[in-house]
Amino acid sequence: MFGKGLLKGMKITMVRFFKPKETVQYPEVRLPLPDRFLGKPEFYYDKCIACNQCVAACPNNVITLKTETVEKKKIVTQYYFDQQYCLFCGLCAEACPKDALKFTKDFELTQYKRQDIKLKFVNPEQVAKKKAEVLQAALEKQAAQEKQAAQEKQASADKQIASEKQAAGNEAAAGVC
Amino acid sequence: MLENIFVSSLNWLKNLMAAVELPAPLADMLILVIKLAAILGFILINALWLVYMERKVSAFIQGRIGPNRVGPFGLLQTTMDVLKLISKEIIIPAAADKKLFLLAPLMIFVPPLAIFAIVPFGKGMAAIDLNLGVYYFVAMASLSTVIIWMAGWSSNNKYALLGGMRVVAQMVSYEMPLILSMIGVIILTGTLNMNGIIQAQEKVWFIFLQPVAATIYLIAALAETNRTPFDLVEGESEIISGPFTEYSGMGFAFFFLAEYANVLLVSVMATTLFFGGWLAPFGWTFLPSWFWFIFKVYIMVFIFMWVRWTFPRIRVDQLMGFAWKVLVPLAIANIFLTGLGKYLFLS
Amino acid sequence: MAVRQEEFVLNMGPQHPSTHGVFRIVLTLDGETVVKADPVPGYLHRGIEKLAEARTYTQVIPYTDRLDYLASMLMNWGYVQAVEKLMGIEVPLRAEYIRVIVGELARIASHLVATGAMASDLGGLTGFLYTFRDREEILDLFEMVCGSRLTASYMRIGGVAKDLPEGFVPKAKEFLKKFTLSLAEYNGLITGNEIFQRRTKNVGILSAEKAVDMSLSGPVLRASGVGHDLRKVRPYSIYPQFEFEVPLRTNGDCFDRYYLRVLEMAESVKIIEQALASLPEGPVMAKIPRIIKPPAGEVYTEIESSKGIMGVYIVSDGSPKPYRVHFRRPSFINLGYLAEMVRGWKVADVVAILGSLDIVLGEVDC
Amino acid sequence: MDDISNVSKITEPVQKRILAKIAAAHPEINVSEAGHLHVPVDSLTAVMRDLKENFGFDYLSNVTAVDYLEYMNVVYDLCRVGTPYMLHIIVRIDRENPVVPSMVPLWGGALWQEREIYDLLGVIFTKHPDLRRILLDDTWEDHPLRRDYQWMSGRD
Repeated sequence: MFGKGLLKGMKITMVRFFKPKETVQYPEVRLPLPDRFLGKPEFYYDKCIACNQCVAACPNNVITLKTETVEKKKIVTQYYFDQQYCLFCGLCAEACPKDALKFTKDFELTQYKRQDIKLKFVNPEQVAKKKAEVLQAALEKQAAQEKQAAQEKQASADKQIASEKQAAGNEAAAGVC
Repeated sequence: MLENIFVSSLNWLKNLMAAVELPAPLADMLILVIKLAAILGFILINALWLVYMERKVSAFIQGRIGPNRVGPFGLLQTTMDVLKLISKEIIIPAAADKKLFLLAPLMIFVPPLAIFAIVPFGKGMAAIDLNLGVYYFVAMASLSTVIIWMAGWSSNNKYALLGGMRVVAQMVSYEMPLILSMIGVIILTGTLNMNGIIQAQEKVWFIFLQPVAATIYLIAALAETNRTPFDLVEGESEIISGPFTEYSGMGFAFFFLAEYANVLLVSVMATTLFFGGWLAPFGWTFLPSWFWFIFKVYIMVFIFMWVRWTFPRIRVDQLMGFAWKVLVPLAIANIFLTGLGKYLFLS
Repeated sequence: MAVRQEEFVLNMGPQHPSTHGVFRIVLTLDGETVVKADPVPGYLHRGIEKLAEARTYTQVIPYTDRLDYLASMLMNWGYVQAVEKLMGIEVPLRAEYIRVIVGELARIASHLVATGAMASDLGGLTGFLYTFRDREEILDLFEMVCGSRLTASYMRIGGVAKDLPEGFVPKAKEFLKKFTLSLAEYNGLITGNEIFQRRTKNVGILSAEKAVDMSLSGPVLRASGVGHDLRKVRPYSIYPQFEFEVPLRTNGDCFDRYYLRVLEMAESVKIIEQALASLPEGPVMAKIPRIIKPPAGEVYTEIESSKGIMGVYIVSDGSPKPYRVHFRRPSFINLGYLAEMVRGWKVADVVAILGSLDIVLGEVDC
Repeated sequence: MDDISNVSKITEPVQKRILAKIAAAHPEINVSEAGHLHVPVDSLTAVMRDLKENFGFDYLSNVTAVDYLEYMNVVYDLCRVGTPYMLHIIVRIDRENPVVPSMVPLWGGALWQEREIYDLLGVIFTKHPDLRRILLDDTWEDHPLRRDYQWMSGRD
């Protein structure tokens, strides 16, 4: 009969009419996200050793990393993550040897102002604190070195005195016999 | 008491005017204006409500929830939409035919409102009890073809032109089965008066006497109101939204609401002709007659919506072929059989 | 007074509800019938082949997702398989199984979009909503596996990025069970619907010789009776281990191209079930050097993506960056025949034919 | 991975036999050790017609081109529908006036692929029914996929 398919279609829609609905009321109800979700990136300043692996791994050169060498030790002074070019493929997080870069589950990345899109992970206080730490560590090391050098000098000086005395002793002995 | 709450309040008003010795013609005119204003209010509120109902029904069929944010259960959604559309700028395409372009949305409401004047909402509740009821309905219903075609032509857009040509082809070719299926009913009742038709269905509704005419009527009604599976005029996925492509703001809102007024109109006619108008089924007269009328109308509207969200769209040439090769011959055969049946039954 | 007749030119696109993306067809119409059609792609051309020349082999992977973004896993697979063949790397068995599972899920997701879009192009919006509701579950599985729903970038040269999370297999099994019920629902709502059949049967007929001559591929080719499915004809990866048939239809009209995809979804479910059942343990990544430098030379390999034959041609000059990468994109080549195919049909049929070809503009414009 | 190897165990020798037969039939083709057929430009149409009619390679799967700065290669991949055998044909052409006979008379599938190569690499295909740009804007001069293409690159 011509209408058989039509009626079957209407039966299906009517059955679906009474079934529970699929929509999730988004702002109030949030679906749980899997832990591998690639949302907003997150940067752990102290873990980063400025090895530029992430900068090289990214296809769209999204990350710009600026460093400053203080006492022969590189300090990250600037870490920009330009989110608008990011493909969220996770290659940078995979390339980082120290897991300093992670993708969180936050997916609401919209901003009111365009410049907020470009994430600036490193703020000056962190840099200053790190620099101070490094200087401090350098100073301590220096102090330790001096102390150690002083001890060595001391030790060598004693040894020297001892050897002079001993040499003087030998002369005396040689002279006597 | 609930039964003729409207009729008695009208009589109370008449006596009041008589008491104030208003001259008779002025009083009658005033009564008529009040009646029509009440009907106008009924239709506009219904149009708003139907938009909300359609969005909810389509959502439930598609496994969604539908509007539920604006107002309690989303009831104010349509009013807010209309307010938003009022605030939108009316853009008139550069080379458009300005007068026709602006006239079309205004006139789209005229045919449905005109027809509602003769609709018997309840016992004795027809604004104008015209004894040419059905004839008047068919005459006014064919007007909306010209108005939509006017919108399509004047907006100087190729998609609108295509849509306009489609509306002419579709509405004209589906008027024939619409009228022929009504003739089947008229033969039984012998009168064109709407109340007369309803009285004739006292014992048995015409849906049982004229099942073929009822199906033809419903299919032709679907096509008259440009709803799926015949919504070629506004075929979104083919010609964007046909004649209404260039309209923005209130222009689009009028066309949108007029479509629902037409749906209401067509289901009102279906109820009057085939489902016994305001007659209570199985004689349950404890509920007022106008309640039964609105209840049946809304069942019809729900079926229209249910059909819309299940079927895809038919193609233009199939549409024409279906009308002229299937519906019209069927309707004529039905008339012949009804005539024969009446002659045999009477003699 | 002779009535002056005139054909008029209608721009269908680039912004049109049913061109499946940014795609324009310049139609010369006589009334509603198409006299001449001139498709104009190129609005989404990002120059992926030029970009690939300035990136290392691993960095190209996220770009391949953007080719056919509805089945990004299959695009990764095509590219990665070409580099592996160039370097002669053997992928561990578990990685191959994961690739088949994830690839077939991507095929189902892509066919769901094709079915839903076809139904909505012909007016049946409800069909669109139902297919997308089921596709959501597949996207959730992808999200579990690789972190993003659409652009997976999950496969790496030599295997896959990470192993399957533990909740994946039970959830996938549960999806497959529920999916067979929804397949019946689509057949009831869309396939069985007489109006849908009237709109698609005997529309846009494609003969077998013409299909082979125009190098069409995928469901478009198999709907005209040519049984050329690379998973069976030129088996790659571990497809020979699974039993599944290649559905075939013969009269090559819109309905067959649409219905073939529904049948293929059922076959993909079978493959995934078998793959999940015999998923072996073991590493998911072969031992590859940190910096990938394939030997100088060129390679051309093909896989069966959801839209057709997806070929990848790589020329390497020994440096870590490919010298030239060319993608043989099935949607682009399937579109080559659209101009003749829509000639003589109505505007409404152009929409049906385009829907049945199931093109994705990311792949057409590359 | 035993299955793939035993499948390829069957197809490998047949593939070699086909290559040998073709090499015998057309002395001007030299087959590289990787199994690619290097065909000179002027005998391209004759070889391709022969491959299509006599050797049954009725499916032109892929047409592309590569710019090697001193010369250009146009690459064709043919296959027999329903069988795993593929031919990889390389044609070397001069870079200054890159002209190659079009394959559209033999396989309609080359229609858009050759237009894309013309558009991006500037290879002119003689007797192509309508050779014009397909992806880029018609007013675009120069061909981006050439190695020496200068462009104002935003971020690279």
